[in-house]
Amino acid sequence: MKNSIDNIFKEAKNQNRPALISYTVCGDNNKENSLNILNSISENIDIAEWGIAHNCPTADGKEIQNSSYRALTNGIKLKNIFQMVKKYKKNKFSKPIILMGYYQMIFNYGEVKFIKKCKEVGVDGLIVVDLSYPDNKNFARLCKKNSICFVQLIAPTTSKQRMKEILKVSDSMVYMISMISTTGSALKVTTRKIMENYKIVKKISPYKNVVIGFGITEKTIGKLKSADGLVVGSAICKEITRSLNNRQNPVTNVSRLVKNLKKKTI
Amino acid sequence: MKNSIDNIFKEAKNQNRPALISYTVCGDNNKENSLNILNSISENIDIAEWGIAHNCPTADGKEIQNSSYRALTNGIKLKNIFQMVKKYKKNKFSKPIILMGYYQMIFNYGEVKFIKKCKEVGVDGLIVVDLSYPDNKNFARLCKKNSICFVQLIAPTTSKQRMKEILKVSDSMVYMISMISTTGSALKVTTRKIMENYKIVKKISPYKNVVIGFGITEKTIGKLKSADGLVVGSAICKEITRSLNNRQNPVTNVSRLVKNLKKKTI
Amino acid sequence: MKLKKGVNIIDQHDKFGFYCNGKFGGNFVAETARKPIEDLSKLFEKLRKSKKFLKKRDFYFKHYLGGETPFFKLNNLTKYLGGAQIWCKDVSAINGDAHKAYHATVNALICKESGKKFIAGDTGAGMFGKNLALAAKEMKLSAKIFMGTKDISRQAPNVKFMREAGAEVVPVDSGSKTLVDAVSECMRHYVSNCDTTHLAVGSAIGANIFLKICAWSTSQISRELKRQLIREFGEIPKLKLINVIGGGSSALGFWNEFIDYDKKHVELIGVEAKYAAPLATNAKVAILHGAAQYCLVDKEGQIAETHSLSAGLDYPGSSPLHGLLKDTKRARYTLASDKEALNAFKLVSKLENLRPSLEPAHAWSECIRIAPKLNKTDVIVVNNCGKGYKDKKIYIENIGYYPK
Amino acid sequence: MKLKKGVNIIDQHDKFGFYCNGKFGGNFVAETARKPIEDLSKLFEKLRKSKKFLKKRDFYFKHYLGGETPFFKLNNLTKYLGGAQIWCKDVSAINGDAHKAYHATVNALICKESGKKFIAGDTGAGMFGKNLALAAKEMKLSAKIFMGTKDISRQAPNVKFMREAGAEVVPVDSGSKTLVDAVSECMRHYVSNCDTTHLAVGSAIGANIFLKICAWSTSQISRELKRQLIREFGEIPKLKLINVIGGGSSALGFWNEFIDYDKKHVELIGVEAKYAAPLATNAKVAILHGAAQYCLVDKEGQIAETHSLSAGLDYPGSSPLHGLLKDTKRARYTLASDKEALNAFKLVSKLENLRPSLEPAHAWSECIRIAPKLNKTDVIVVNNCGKGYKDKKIYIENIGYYPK
Ligand SMILES: Cc1ncc(COP(=O)(O)O)c(C=O)c1O
Ligand SMILES: Cc1ncc(COP(=O)(O)O)c(C=O)c1O
Repeated sequence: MKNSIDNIFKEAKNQNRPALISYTVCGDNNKENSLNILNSISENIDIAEWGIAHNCPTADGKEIQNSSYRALTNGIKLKNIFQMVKKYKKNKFSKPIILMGYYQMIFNYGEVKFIKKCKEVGVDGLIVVDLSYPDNKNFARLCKKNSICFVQLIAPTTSKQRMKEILKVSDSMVYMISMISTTGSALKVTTRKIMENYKIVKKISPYKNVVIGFGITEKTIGKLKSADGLVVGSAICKEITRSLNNRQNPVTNVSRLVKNLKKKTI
Repeated sequence: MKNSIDNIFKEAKNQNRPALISYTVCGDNNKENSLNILNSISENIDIAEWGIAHNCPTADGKEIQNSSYRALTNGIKLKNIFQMVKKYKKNKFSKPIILMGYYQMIFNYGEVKFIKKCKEVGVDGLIVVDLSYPDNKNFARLCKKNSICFVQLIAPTTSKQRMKEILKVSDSMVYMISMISTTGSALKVTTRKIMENYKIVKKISPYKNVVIGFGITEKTIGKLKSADGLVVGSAICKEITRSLNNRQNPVTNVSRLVKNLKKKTI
Repeated sequence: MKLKKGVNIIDQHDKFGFYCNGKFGGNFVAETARKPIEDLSKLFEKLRKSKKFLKKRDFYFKHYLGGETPFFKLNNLTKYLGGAQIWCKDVSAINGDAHKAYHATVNALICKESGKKFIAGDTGAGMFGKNLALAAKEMKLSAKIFMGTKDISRQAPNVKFMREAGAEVVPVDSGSKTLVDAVSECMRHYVSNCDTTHLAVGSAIGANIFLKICAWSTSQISRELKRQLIREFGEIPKLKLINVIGGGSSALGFWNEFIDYDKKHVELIGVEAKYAAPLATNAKVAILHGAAQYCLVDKEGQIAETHSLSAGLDYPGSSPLHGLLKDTKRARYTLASDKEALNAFKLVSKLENLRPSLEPAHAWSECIRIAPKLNKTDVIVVNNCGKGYKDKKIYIENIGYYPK
Repeated sequence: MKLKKGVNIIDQHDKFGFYCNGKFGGNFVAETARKPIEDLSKLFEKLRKSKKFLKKRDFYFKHYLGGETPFFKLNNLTKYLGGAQIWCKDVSAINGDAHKAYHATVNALICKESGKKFIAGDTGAGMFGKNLALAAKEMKLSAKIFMGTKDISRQAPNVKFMREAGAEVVPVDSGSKTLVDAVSECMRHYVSNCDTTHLAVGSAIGANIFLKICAWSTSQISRELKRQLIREFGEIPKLKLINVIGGGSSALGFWNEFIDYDKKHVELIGVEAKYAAPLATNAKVAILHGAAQYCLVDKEGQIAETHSLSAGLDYPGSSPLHGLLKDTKRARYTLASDKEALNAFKLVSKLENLRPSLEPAHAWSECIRIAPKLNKTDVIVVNNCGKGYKDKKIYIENIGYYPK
């Protein structure tokens, strides 16, 4: 598949730049705008992560909490998310899409039904924040069976032994958390330190696409650009909040931000 | 009509308290919540003002601008507003409802069509911020013909002569702006000064119901309670903003605020 | 599904931390927290087998918390209700005024052992927060207590205690501004600081290790009660053990030693707050705060808002262990409204020299409801797990007075 | 509807301030602003008849703004395009670099007369803001200039001028962060401070009195031009007066003296920015900033977002007077894209010693488009109403250079 996650990484690599991965919450600040945002940034990103809003997001910082809250307040439901993914995928400039959420949302919907629906609407990958190895083995298998990329996470606290185990069972894309933190706080480690961790992961699995996320902003993205991919989430969510607080158009503002992010990765 | 604006004022007078009038923007922070808010505060208010969001609200302060912006961002349209008024009026605890807006919204929709629709869905009154005397004569006549209370405004800058003219043509309810200001800034005059102005108006027209608005908060409402009615707008809109910023439920928070406001008027 | 006899209920999980064939519990936590949680599990398993640690715990329970809490019969109430004998296990007499004292003390001890200098905990009613603050002070740890702003205002006396003990009270102003948000925020703090901070979860909830530590700590109550029962009755009589359930730490401590008994012999009754009653109302199973449990959710699976006058009960979830006790029918769960709890307080405080806080008032309400229908040979024991002072203002607002 | 001959276009309104049988203009303002607006109207009507005031105005125009601006033929461009004679009324040569200088100066004079010490104005390109700041300084008034943050960043040189002249530049960060929001915010400031502050609206828009003051002030341009034409040609030749339109103040000033002429004799051509062209694209009539006018709106009647590389043109509305000129067919309106304006700048600045700002570059674009099709006897006059220095950065970004 031309537009598969794997190909996207290859393409970025050919262009000698990291894949740029956006994280926004589906339905933030409302259904219409969140789709508009995704469509408008699609020319500058390589993969889109879309958060499934949950009202008890224990691993998210303030920015993504705000986004989730707005999405929920404005009525987002799983049903809508699936519809919106489908709609997005019809856009010919659409990019691979990864849904990211807490296990409760999937559990409540039903794992099997959830994955079936994902496949049906064209979801390319899944990240489940609080379903970590080895508890996720069963779910990962289900994903594999349905050709959905299940993205495992690796944290700075993950031991090398555990890392190896995780990488062994992981799909081709792996998410490396940059620091000990919830999403969305400022980078509290140096980008050098992050790249050291990154190299450890890459040494274990040179052929996996390892993306780095948490705390990446316009300021820091340039220094991490030798990674396979970089995820920017809270910085985008924050821009939506800022726009709303100033009664500005979040679509144009986010679009401008992502353009700048892209610039700094090339 | 038992629940007419006039009767509402009579009833409040019998209870020796001012009518409490809320101002919220219809569709703030979204359609569902704004109706929920209105329903939940209805036990403590006497009249509800519902703002028609406009994206160029030149007479509104920051708080109401925020509210209008949220409502628009979340897709409010005049069509929805009429539907929501209708729905609200079906609630047996509903109060008289006054729509408030800028003339552009009415002009664009068509004056006659607008008033017809208002009557159809049960709007009790109208305030048009930027359609002042004598430019509003024609519109006021249309309202009268359709038994909709057209609320004239009087400002601290209004001369006594002009006041007399306005009061002469006005309907039974009149809105006295407390100070030279847009909506929603802090009271910059003393409550004593406001009540002096109020007495001037009442002396000219003892039988009109004169409500005071702009800048009234929990802190000041008690000192104005001898007026016929008091409008609280920005303080409510601000509470919605505050709730959203803290990811709290705006419905319960506004409901609590209005309960406190009511307490302070009795 | 059947409970295993002779195995502490906290240990009846599989290797993934699940109870009841995977239905309850587990470790639904972010990757970042896996390692510190694993470390904590190892440490705890070591400590609970360490004589030295147990001795230290017992020393603190005795000298710092004041030792055994009283067990006595309520003659007036028994007479007034005219049915079962009503007894009180007055856990509120502990230094710290509630069962949370055990759990807070143990957590501080574990934190000490782990070498960490910082301890973070959530609190609803403020009982756990207060006790954690005091224990942290005692053990020279730096404490952060996460508390909803609604709870900060309705449980002000406890907040004062915490601050005076030198703890930082972190106000949580999001969502419902109550316990559920405080726990979330505290867990976020942990995810961000798990390298330096020990997490003390305030009830028998959270990922596997946290609920184990909690229930293990509070089980001191039932050890005492067992001794006291035998002292009084020469045997374990036909019992009904009534306990309020918020997260469920108090009940688990109160019941722990009696779970192996037949339910006809020792009946376990949990009382939830009416609008925060996942166990009594057959709520769905949901993942909340790291574990699968009975939990109030909406159709979409979002965690529902709850209401209780009692800050300690205003929580949508419940301990996975209570899920297990419910599914195995070992305990039964019921509920009491704010009104019923207030009425129970009125009656109990009128007839007896007891001033239960709002939480145990729920248990008293159930006691008052069932006692008249029972026989004199039936023994009801209510866990009076919290002192009323913290709710003085709420009582005055709602019933007009607070007895001396 | 017909225009009245012999009556200044600004005075062709009814007693409610409407033009064109109530279709354009009016006073859609909050009650609070009625009285100060009425006071201002009275003051203005008095002043415009006062010889003393007119003398003062003329004095300032001559000595403070530098007197008559040049009028000359562009021989190279005329030759290059090979059609009509192309002449330039170089308003940008004024002290203040744009026609806004007249309007700002008059407003400051009126403010002075009114006894108010504070003056507030909006600005898009910063030309009005800069001139108002300078005039306020000259007349010892305290000035607040409202400007969108997008404009603050793209028109930085003018912001520097304003600040150096001692004005407070109030950044407006809401909505599109451009002129439309700056005007709204400035009007809000006026509603809140109308007892102490004079409002200077930056173009021929707003409630009746504001557009009158504006167009009255800029009409100095056409008075000069008329004299200059007669000086050059001995008569008023067959003319095409091309002017860019943002709000429309520049065009109204340029055209004022020629409106009574037959359109076959003196054709009036207004050029809007492509995506901010309510007149050229037959937009709806809407109420914006106090007056009915052609304005870009969406289906719901909300004011639409516009786009133009030129901050001075990035505005959804248009002067009610242009509505009148359009409906009576006295003027015709067309548009130019960013690209066309940039190309016009390239050509004009290459062939002539002119550096128009982005706004007049739109007028030049229309001139370049039509000149080749006309005869040598046709005279095109373009109002070169602004200097290019403020757009240096934008030109460099878009065409790669800025000529010396
Ligand atoms: C006195 C008391 N009892 C009961 C509870 C409820 O919590 P749990 O069910 O975990 O004991 C609390 C919570 O703060 C409490 O303070
Ligand atoms: C040089 C110049 N020309 C034209 C305009 C457009 O405004 P108006 O149409 O009111 O002259 C501006 C606005 O700032 C300007 O600076």
